[in-house]
Amino acid sequence: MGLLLALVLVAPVTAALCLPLGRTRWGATVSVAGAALVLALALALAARVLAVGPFLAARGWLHADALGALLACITGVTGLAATWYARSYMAHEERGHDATNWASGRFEALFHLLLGSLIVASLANNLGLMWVGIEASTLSSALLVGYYRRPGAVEAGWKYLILCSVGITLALFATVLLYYSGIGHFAERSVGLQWTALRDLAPVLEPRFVRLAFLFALVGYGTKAGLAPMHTWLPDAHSQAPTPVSALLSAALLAVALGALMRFHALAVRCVGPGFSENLLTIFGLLSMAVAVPFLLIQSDYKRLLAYSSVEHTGFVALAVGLGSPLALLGGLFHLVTHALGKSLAFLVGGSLKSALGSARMDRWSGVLESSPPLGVLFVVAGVALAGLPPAALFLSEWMVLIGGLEARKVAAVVTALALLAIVFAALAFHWTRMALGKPRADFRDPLPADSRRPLWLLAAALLILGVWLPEPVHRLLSQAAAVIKP
Amino acid sequence: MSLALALLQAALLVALAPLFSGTIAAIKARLQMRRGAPVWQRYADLARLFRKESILSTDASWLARATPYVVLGASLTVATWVPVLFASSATSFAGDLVMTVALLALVRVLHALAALEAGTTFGGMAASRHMALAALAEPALMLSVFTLAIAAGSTDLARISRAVAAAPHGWLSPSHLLALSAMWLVVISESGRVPVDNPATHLELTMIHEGMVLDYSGRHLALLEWAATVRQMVLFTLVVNLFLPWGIALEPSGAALGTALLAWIGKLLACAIVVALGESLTAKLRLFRVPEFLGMAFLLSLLALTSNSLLRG
Amino acid sequence: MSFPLGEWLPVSSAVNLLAGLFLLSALSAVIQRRVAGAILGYAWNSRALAAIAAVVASSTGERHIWIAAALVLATKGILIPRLLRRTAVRGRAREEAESFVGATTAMLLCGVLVVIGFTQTRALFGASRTILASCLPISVATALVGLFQMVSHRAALAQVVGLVLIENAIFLAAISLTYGMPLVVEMGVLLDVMVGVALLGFFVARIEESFDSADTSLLTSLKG
Amino acid sequence: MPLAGLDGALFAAAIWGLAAAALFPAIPLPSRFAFLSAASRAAIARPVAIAGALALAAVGALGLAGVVPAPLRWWPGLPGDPFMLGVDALAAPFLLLLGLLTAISLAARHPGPEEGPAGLVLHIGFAVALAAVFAAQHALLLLVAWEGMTLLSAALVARDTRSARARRAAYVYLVISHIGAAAIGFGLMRLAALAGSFGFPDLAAALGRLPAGESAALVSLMSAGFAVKLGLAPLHVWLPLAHPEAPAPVSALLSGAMVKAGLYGLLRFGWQMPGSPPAGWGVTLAVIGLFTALVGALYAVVESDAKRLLAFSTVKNAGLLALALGIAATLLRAGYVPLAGVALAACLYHAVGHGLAKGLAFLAVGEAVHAAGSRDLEKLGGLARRMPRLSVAALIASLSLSGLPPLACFAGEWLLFQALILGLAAGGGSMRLLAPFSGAGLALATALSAAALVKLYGIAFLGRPRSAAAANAKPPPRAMEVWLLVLAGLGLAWGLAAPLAIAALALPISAVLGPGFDAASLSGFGGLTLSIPPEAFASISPLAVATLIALFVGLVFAWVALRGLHPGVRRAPSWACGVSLDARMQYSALGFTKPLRLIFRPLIRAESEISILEEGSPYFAQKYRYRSAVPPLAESLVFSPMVQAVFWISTQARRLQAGSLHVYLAYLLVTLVALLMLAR
Repeated sequence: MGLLLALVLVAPVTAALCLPLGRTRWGATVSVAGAALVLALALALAARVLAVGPFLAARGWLHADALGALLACITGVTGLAATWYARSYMAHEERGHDATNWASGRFEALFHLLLGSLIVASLANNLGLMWVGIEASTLSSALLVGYYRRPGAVEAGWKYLILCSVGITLALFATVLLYYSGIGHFAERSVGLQWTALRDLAPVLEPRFVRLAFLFALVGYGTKAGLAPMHTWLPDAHSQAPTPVSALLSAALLAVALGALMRFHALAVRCVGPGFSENLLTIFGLLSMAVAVPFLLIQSDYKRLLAYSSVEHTGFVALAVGLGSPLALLGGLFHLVTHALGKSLAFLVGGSLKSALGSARMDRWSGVLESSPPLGVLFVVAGVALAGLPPAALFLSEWMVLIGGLEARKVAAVVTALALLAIVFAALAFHWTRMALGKPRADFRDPLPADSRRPLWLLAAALLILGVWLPEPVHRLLSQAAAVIKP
Repeated sequence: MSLALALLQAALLVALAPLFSGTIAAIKARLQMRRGAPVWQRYADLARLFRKESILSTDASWLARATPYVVLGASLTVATWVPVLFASSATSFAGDLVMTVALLALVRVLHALAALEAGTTFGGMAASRHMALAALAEPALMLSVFTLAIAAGSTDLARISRAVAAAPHGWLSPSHLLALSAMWLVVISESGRVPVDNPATHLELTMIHEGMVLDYSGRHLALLEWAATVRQMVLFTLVVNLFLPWGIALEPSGAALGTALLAWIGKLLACAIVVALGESLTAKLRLFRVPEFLGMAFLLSLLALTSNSLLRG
Repeated sequence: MSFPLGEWLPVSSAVNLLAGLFLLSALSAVIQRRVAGAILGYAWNSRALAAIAAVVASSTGERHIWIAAALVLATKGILIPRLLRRTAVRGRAREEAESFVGATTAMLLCGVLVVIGFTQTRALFGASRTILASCLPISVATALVGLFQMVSHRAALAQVVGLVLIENAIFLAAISLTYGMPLVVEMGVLLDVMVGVALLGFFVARIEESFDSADTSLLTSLKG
Repeated sequence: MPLAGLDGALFAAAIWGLAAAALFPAIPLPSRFAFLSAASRAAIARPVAIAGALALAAVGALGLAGVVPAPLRWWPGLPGDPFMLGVDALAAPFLLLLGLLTAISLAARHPGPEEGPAGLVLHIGFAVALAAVFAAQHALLLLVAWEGMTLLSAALVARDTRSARARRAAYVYLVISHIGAAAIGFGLMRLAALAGSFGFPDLAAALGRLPAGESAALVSLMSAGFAVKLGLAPLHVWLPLAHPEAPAPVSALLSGAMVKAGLYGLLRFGWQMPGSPPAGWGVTLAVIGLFTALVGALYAVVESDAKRLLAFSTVKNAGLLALALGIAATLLRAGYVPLAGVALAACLYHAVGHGLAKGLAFLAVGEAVHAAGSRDLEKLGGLARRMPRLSVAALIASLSLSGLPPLACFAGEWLLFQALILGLAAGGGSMRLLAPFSGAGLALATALSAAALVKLYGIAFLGRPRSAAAANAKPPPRAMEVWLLVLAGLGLAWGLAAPLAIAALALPISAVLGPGFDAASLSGFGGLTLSIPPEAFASISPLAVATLIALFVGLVFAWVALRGLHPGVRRAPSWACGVSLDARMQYSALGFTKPLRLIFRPLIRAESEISILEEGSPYFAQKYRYRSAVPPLAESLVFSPMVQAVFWISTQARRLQAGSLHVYLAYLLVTLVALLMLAR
């Protein structure tokens, strides 16, 4: 229907608009407006899905179900926050030493291309189209990662591009295998790539190929989602990209890639039963959390710290899907939302602090609370959220997952996860107490206008409110999305 | 009636306390071939002190003035329920053995605080040593209390002495004797006698109790000294009437009370002789040998308790 | 739709032949020491792929596979190799693309990978000897080999070659298994591949300009 | 129940009043609401919060009287049953204590003019979290409140954001508490998952359905988690770090009320569960408690930082609580229900009594040292003459914490001694070994903490000031002193009316212990005496003792006055062997405890060195330096090895991300191959 197409088209159109507008006052405004429109449409879509249930569009190429709508909303929220913040942040950055000699307006254009590809990937029904969307997101974000012409940025961009291309190629292999597993069951072959069709026929699919397909998808989309040991591109890319991009990568792109993996998982569950893919996801989830720990404990760069925390949280969501009980799935999807809010808040407030302190090295950061109370409070809220303490919503989502795991009698996995979470908490608490407290630095100067903090306040408020009250529609959306993954 | 008895016992203790310490001093003098002061000397000292004016340090706070009264008051309170002649007291509902120990601790703490009032070196030194040694004495004391209480099935003083008196040869049991010897050591240290403390010295290296009252004078000093003698009297009375309650009156008849009085005086006299002998024969221990002394007390009491529970199977 | 074995034997043997060529060209690309050689190996690999597509197309007579074959030949067989060569010539990448492992070791390891690929996928088909029964193992093996190429070679372009080799392998699977996916999808995929390669070329240029070398093993400033 | 309407209203008013008071100043308002500046809002919030706290105390008192208010519910939108806050018999005494302490600690706040509302907000918020911990009747809500309590108190500990010491304290505190919370959370949620509900009764039922071994393991795990909050050794390290750093009113709340949350948890989830307490729970707890009490007392003696000393005394009392609880559990398992009741009564009575006394101590001493500008005893002295009213409060607190009659902490120890003696007499299996050592250890710990508190009061408040700042310290505002004296009065009442207090605790005790024992039977003669059934085994009467002492003091005083011998007192400077006395001649805090430090040196590894700075004649050097330190053994022996191990592993593991793209690709290849070979 129209809504879906509109939603898919807004971002690319905005990108096309931003390119000519360049860095006039209009460029940023248009991009914010575009992002806002994306968010509005995504919310409308979610409402529609809640009202009339999932529906197809564009002759089965696109479809809206709870999971897709949820991912679209996450993308929309992060996108809006990032563009809104970028308005003042990027303007300052390009005045700064990192000035790029690219044509102005390129940033907004690329950003919206990335946004659009993520929307496509989250709403595509045709697995081929989903693949194309994610590949497109790789390409556009690679350029954003390499946005600054620093050697570091180039290196990060190269690694990102190579690793994710390999991953995405393996994902294509998975798609092919899945297509083959269902071939012969479809009257006309173009249907054979439609996720809905495959889902309906899942019981009669060729299980051996579905398993093989899931393996390739796990490695392929897992690379994109930052599951260890395929996560290695993530810290480099996140630390080198412009801060708003890092926020979008960490909060939305990982979620969308996980969403793609979840769709393969859903088919595997329906075809070969839950055991196979759930165990793999549990293992890789725990592995990701474990791998992140040492880098969180010993870390000098703020953005890399956040990147590893993203690895840990993605792993946690994968674990949630692996645990597989309805509550765990609900919590896992809720965790996608809360993590998106918390992580983008952490990145954006970090951007302000970085430009205020002139470096992303954490040993240069201290006394933030005293230097700038508003930034300090936001910073502490972000830390509390990422560490999973109440009243931030991540506390609830994490415990929902763990309870779900206990309901599923997967005690060993839950205990391991708890232990890892405790160490991660110790690491984050260490860094945060060191940065938020202590002697304020004399050279602290926050160059950004106060209204650049508005999106941050909104994110923080959302985090805290969700921590004590989960609105009923959100709850319904989450549980329907959980049902999409595992009936 | 029994309240009157209680007050009478308290009065006896308070009245005879100076005499007791005077007696010990006199016996000691005789043992050391000195003529020494008369046994009444303590009364004379107290009277003199009461007549003298009281001087307090300019640094002292209100606590310094309150302490002598509270110390004496607490000692008297204990005295009301200690079985002196009659193995029951009107006030024994208010306090038992544990309460007695605790009130003595209260007195000790107030003493130590008062000693710190004047801000002089001696006070601090004495207070610090006092608290340290008390800390070591406490466990031994508590364990011998345990032993008594278990044997008697009660921590109530009157019941204990009754129980021991009732059992004809109860006091002969090894646990009882061990507890007695532990208690004796504790009492020696608590009442500041040789070898733990030397009541007859003002040598800074040795003194504990004297150091604590060093900055007092006049009636305050009198009250403190009097309280000290009362406390010493109470402790020895506890020893003799809890562990060896021979002749204690089990019912308030004149005859019984008379014999009890004689028995009590006799036993205290024996105690005085033993203490005097001990003080003449042993030298004061160095401060850091005292823990061994008290450690022995602890060991004895522990043995007492274990042998008790072992023998009870 | 199933295909009776008898009438397909010739075709399948032809396909087998081409598939063998496909794998061999990939292996040659791996053991090449010069970037140009690797690119050449890739070019032949792509042409073999196009040929397989053509055979399948002729056998099934499906038009869109013809189109796909043509596209493959045009892009992968000609366009991309040329693009890569241009980058190689323009940049300093002409020097030896030395790899971490010697040619013989590389051969051995590739052998192992191929065996793994075969054993792990051949089992999927039981006894049947249809086209895909031989093609899927080869494509998996080629994918592993391509990945190995990326692991073992230092030059940025050699790694790009490894990447596109993997993509070829997957195309082989797509065509042989499913006789091509829906055309639109294939177009999209090819487009993405093109853009991707262009982008990679762009980054190679960037790397050379920033690091004065195309040796990606020097890119280790970001760690921890 | 005539009060049925009132109590619900009170409870709601207490919770919502406190919550509103916490939020009201916290919400950032646009500048156009200048008339509602944060400061003015704080000024409104404080009395509201005090009223709420008093309402909370009233609810607690009503709960002790058996009046149970209607629980508050709300639906957070999560799966599972709604969040529920309620009061039951067990929670009541803790709520009473919390309410009183919160009210007084808030009333006693007098922040400097420059301090913003943040302190007040955190203070009230912390109180709210504590109230939620005690009143939660929903496992997840309990966990939320628990973590919130930790977070807010950590923020209060780090209130002085510049101090590195406070930062470290907050960090250690956060991490250790979080690990404890993880243990608690796992236990609770395992039960919740089994029960399919978060309600406490359902959790208990679920625990009952578990096989014995597993349920015992679960209960022990949760108990370990709660032991962290209670500060049992060797998990106590955070306590002496964190409690002293917070501002005095908050320290009062931390030591007075929050530590009791651990006890509450032990009672509710360690004991008040079917099949609990598991075998060995009591003995283990008693042994750990005894150890903790000794450790706390010993380190309190050798500590010369006033607030740290109080914190260590808290550790000692936490140990005493655990000991009483463990003894009670052991006696219960041995089948002596009344004796278990006596020990339990000791535990609960002491929990409240210590809460009041320690709250008072932190408020009074905290204020005094704040006024004197240093927490280091070596820089204090002579404060009693400069702030007499405050010193009265401090003295009462010190004497109470020394466990002296007839004050707040004595009756509890007396009951515990009775339970030990009777348990030993009854000869219940493990008691035979446990009781003697518990008795001796308890006596030693009490005597040691008495020494510590004599040192605290004697060095800080008596003698001569050891620094200029102490010499001209100004007393705090009158209002604050009045509040302190109110709290002191409460403590005194708790001590003197011990029999009544224990009778009032009958409901919670029987709620934990079940039928078979009525704590009211411990109080005789209409609350005059505290006596042990059967046949009044022994009895004490704090009130009578106090009366007697007062009576005799009066008599003696009257006698002296009537004899009229020099009733007055002449003041003269202290005599110092002829030389003029100066403050450096007095005993220092270090010197005061030197005998004990030397005696216990083998245990605490106290280090000391004397270095001669200026040689004079061989016997009289001109200048010495004496350095003495007591190393924190728990850290160095238990924790730092673990931390070092973790960091070593991490440094090794960081090689995974060495920066080489080829290695990263190799990860991919290996993963793929491995999956193909293993998982297919």
